[in-house]
Amino acid sequence: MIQILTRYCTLLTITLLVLAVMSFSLAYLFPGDTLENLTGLVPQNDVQREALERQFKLDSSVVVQFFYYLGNLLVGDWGYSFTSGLPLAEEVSIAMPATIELATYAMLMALFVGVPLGYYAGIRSYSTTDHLLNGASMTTYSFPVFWLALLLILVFSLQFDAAPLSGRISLLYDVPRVTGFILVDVLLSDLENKSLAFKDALSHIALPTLAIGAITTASMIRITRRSVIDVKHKAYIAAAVSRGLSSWQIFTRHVLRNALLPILPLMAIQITTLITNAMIVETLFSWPGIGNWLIQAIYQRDYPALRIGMMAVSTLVITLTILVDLFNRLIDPSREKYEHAAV
Amino acid sequence: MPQFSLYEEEFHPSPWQRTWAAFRSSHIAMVGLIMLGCFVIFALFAPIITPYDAVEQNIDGLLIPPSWTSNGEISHLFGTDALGRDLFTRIIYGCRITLGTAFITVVLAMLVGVSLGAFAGMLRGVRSSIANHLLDALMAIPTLLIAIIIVAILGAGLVNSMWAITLALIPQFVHHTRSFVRAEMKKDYIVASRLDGASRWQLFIHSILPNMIETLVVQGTLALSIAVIDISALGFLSLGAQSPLPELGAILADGLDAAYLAPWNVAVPGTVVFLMVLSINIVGDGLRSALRKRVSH
Amino acid sequence: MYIGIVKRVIVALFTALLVVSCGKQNKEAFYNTGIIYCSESNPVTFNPQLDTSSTTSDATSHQIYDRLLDFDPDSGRIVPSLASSWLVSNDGLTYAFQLRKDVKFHKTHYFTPTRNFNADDVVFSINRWRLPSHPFHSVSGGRYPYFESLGLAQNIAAVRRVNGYRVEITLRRRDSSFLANLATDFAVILSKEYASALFDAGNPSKIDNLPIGTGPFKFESYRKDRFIKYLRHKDYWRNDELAAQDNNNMPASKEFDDESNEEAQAFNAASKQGDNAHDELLGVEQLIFDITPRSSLRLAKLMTGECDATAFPAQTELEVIRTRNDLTLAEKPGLNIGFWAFNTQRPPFDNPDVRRALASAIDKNTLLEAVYFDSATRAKTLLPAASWAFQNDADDTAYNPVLARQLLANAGVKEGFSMTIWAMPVERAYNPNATKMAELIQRYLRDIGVEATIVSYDWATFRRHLQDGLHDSVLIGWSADNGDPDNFYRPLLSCGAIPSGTNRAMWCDEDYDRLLNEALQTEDIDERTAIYHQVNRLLYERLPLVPIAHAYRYQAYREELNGVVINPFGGVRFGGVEKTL
Amino acid sequence: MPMLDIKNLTLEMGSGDATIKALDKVNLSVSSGEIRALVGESGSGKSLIVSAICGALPGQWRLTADRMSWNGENLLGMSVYQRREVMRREIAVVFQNPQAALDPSATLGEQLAESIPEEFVNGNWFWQRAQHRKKIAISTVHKVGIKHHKHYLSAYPHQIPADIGQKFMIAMALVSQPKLLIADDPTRGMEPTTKAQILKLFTRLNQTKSLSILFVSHDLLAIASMAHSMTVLYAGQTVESGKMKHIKKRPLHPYTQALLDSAPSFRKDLPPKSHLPTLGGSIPTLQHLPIGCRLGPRCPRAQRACVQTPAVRRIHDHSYSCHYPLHMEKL
Repeated sequence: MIQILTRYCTLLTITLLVLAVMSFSLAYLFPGDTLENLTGLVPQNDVQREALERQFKLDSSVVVQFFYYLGNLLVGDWGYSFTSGLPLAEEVSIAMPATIELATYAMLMALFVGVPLGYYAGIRSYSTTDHLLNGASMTTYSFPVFWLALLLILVFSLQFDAAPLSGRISLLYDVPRVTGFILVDVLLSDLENKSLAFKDALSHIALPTLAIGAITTASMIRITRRSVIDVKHKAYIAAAVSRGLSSWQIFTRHVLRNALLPILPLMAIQITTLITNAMIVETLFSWPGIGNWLIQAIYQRDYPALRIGMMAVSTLVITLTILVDLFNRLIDPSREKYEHAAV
Repeated sequence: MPQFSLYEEEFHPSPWQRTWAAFRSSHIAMVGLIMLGCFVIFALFAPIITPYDAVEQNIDGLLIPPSWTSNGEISHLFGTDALGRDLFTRIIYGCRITLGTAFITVVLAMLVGVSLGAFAGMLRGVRSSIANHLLDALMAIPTLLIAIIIVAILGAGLVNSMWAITLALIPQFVHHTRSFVRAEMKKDYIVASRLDGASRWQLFIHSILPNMIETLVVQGTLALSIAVIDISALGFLSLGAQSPLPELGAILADGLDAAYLAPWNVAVPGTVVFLMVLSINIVGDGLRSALRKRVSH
Repeated sequence: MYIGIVKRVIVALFTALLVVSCGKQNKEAFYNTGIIYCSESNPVTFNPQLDTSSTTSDATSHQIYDRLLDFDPDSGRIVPSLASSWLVSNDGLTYAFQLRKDVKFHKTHYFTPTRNFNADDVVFSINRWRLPSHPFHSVSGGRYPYFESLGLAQNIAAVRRVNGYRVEITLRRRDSSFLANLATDFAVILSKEYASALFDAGNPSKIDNLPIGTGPFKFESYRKDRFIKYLRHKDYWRNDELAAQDNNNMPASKEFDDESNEEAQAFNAASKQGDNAHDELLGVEQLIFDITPRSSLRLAKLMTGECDATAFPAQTELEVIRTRNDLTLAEKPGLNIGFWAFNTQRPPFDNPDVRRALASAIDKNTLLEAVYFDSATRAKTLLPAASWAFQNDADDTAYNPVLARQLLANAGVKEGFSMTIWAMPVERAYNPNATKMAELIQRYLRDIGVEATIVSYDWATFRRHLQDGLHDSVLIGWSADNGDPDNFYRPLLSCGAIPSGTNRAMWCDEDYDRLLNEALQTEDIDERTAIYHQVNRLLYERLPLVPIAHAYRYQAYREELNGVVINPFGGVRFGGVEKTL
Repeated sequence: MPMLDIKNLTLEMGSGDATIKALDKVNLSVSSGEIRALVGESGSGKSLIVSAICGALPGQWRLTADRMSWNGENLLGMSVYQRREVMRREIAVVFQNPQAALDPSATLGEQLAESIPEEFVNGNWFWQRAQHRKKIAISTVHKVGIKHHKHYLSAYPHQIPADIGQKFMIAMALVSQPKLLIADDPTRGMEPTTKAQILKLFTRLNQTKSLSILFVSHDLLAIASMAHSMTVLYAGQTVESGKMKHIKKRPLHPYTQALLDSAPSFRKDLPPKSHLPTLGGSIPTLQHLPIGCRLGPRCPRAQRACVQTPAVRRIHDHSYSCHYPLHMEKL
């Protein structure tokens, strides 16, 4: 147990180190002056340039620079953005929770809708409902996310005027920022029309979550269905039938757990596609998340923002993936047998 | 003793034929294959099929509605966009660029991924497990992020977005190849040929690769559908193909500006990308179940 | 048996998700208390003196600040604002302004005023951009592009504080457009008390980021690329003035441009002059500028009610707005000009023949049709039809590619010569889609063997690089700030306008400036018009820029808003706007 | 009256002309306290019979039988609930590969406790019941010969050796005190020492508890010593069945003869270094089953009549189905 933990911790630190090196090298790879890319400060005159270079140890060897840079990273002094001039730590701490919130709701939707549907399709395999579900999930899965988002906007926002299409909440509400998650902040805030604000926030979050959630739910259904069908044909299920267990008992005691185990490693891959889809959908719904911020940064050639954005998002995704892998390794007794099951 | 065999007509189909028979048995898979075939034909013979030039603007034909609507003209099947360029031609060229680039990206990623994966798979000892775990972790970086970084370094453009997607797909192939090779190495026929003195390289070429071809094809279709989605997404965000180049995502983004007056400029490219990805997915799924049927019997 | 349970759970889950997220956009009373305006990009600063872009003046000038004088939106004539009345001397060199009493500045979370508006504020505001020695002159860059382009600082001899509520300004040379310039969006009145408080606190640049003014709304907060939030200025001086006024219609003020009587026009406009546009000025509690760069997204938000009014609706969307009954589209012939300027300091564009070749290579009519969808008139000169100095019979460049090739050949420009066309990224009335126009021009130039590449940046970076003159040619334009023709010619092409960044053609010509100054000397309209015709002739020969179109100004808003007035000189005004859902 | 009685059981798959009869008129009966061996080469449909009895046939098979009775009641006529009750209390099955037949994600103790029928467990609070269930589990585990149960009860299936696994399967079958135990080739692929242990366990159970066992196997040697009666199966047809002594002394069906010849220990008069007698050809695959007597093409005594499926003939309790049986001429 401890051995697995240490292995995963070393893996995490090595990967984060590799990431730090990549983000450090980006400062040199980006066009424009390295000093500006590294710090985000634009030196007006040469005197300031020397001072900055000495401060950031640009004159000394690359290794020393890197460790100084690493120190800055850990301590939270990430430099300043070209365009807005705000410290990047603050910008990321505002933008990141919005994306995490969106991705979490989509993931919850995928888990609580996708997995049960997958089980249902798997149990009733090769029946009409199964073909229906399989067809639906195949179609939703092959929707490009921006096209699905556009369709949702056209149908739900413009046609039925059921849900708004931009921002996290109507700008008339002044919601103080506590955790950065809009629904939580509204609940924690002491606005006088709090229920109205909450309903407004919910209607704002409905379409983006549906856009990302639908695709992840579709792939969840496919994975779970395949896993349930594989388990159903296993020998121990026939043994259980021969022991006279009822189909409900068989489902809860054997099918449920054994089908779940191969799904977990695949959920790690889902997180990556989820974050990518979230970043694309943010630009369409002008959701103030990290994706939107990064794409604005690209248009404005704001290199420090890109460097830190890359670092922040990949750290988040990689830590999540490794945690899911670790969790899966701990609860699954016969890990080697379940090498990544095919989708 | 003369062996008179009553069972002359017994015919053992090769694995390929059995997979193809299983694939052909499912009708949906065949429909998917035909759709994919059409897209490939569009992609290959784009200059021949298309009536107009994809980039040439004709000023007097601005925003002509598609031919099936009331005031549409048959000369422009899908109507024209805001700059008077024929949408049908641009869609066909779009298929060529999106599908073509996706195909090249997948082939590149496959070549690099498989060789890396095989190398990691064959390697014994700690190094391969570290390398493998590291690659698994790096597999987690979202495609869009890599694309943004590469666009920042090299500037926007279709070729740069191709590099981004190749980099994003490589870890996937490495991972699947490595796990396949490690599983295969444990099998007896490999141990047997190794005892006969086959070198690692021969082992890989003669025994592992032929078995891997089919799983590679399945992984390939999966990667192709991801690549098509990513290329059109990057085109849509105008990080990939730049404006005059008729890439499906870019056409959709251009169409958005005049979406209210000319909804077909948004609807048609969107549906085409959707159908393209759907056909790839159906074919991929059909192949996967055919392969599973063949292996399980 | 268990299939039933699973089925019921899934169905319940789905309905719950749908019910929670949908439901008609609620028409609660709360939404009446705020107006959301979808603007097209970020303001560069919160002090309109420092920047000429209409985004900045939209976001600040009419919402936060007031000016000495204002334009009447319907007639375009100058009406009193903070200056209740003004006196012009016979030789036209000294202007005396009687200021309005008990006008209160904004009380915000970062500043609380102790005294009302008086003459010191006027002197401070004018001297700031006039005197380089002024302590606040070099704050936030020290560039006052509009005033520099007009050369107003050199023309004003002195600004004298007569008493608490009377200011006298003396000029060196007569300038008939001086009053009009004081009424533009850029001549705003800042608070001297706030400035000195900031100066003592040691961060003077805050005056331009956390603005204090006397306007209908006070600044509350700003998130770049996201929103600007204003709250209602409770005791706005127009509210008290209206409450005191019995609401019979006041006599319109004297015709300003009636030049007949030569002696001093003593405008004793009654101090109770109220113009009918701002009748009951209670207005809404808060005003939000929701920054949405894409025009199709702005219209979508207008349709779903997330925005109450939008900036610069795209030409392709006008039809849609007209068909929907819950949206209204206000239309006015705009005082603006969209043009294609060449960087005359970069060879070969310094040669007029090359410029003429490029000008005759493009067909203006198709550009009008493709980009403006016939919502603009073809521009022969800089002045639009709405201006009193408009010349209908001015000569214009015709579409003649053969002539273009010839001119290029004998100008020594070989086949495949490559140039850049800079297309501004934001929408403007005078050029709704610069990128599309650039693509069209690119095709025309390819016909005559010139390879054009299109360059575009984010709006702030775009204008910064333009100022450094990195461009070969640029597709941009200008919307006038007052009805005076000088407001077109001087900022766009005068030598003084190059450092201020409004002269995109970087063109400096002595006899062009001489003619402009000559025009300012006389008050007589016919004489000035004759001079401007000579200027048009000169521009046609030198052709530093190709005038393309004068576009109509559009303003789209939901029908819940009433009291919205479209201002011919650009700028949107939410002072007296009321919202009833 | 035999406990389990199966007459003319036929299993078909596929449709139209391509129907495949995996089992063709199989007769099998097990009386109480008896060990009946069901012998047949691999691929002859033995496991299919077992899953037919359990009712766990894969979807695409169609089953038709004249009689399939358990203690007189017709198994096919029973409702799903009754059938399940029979399987839970009266019949138990031990499968071939213990590793695959145990749930990989649950510990052995859990799986054993799960298969203890509720009626045996007393104690009105759930923790008392759990305690009692644990006690029953431990006693059963000891019965099947696993000493240090604490380690194995908390272990996972992939952590235990094959024989322990098989013993666990037997323990799980016995815990519901069944009347009939069906063992589907339990000793396949085991070393002889563990195989002997398992077989000894079976004989001991049969003698002490008079538990009737249907022993399905293809390993003739192990079966011969312990089984009372035997049925021989070839490619889905029962060729011969009867008392073990009679069949060993005088097999009537050529295939049984070939089976017995293939085991040298049965043949006393085998000269040293002589060819082991074998049947030519190989077992027909499901797609290419010959018509009539399925041994036909390989049978040295095959004649024209063998094209029709031979009817079953009986000499007191020794039945065979062959047109030209052995040793009959001498009668």
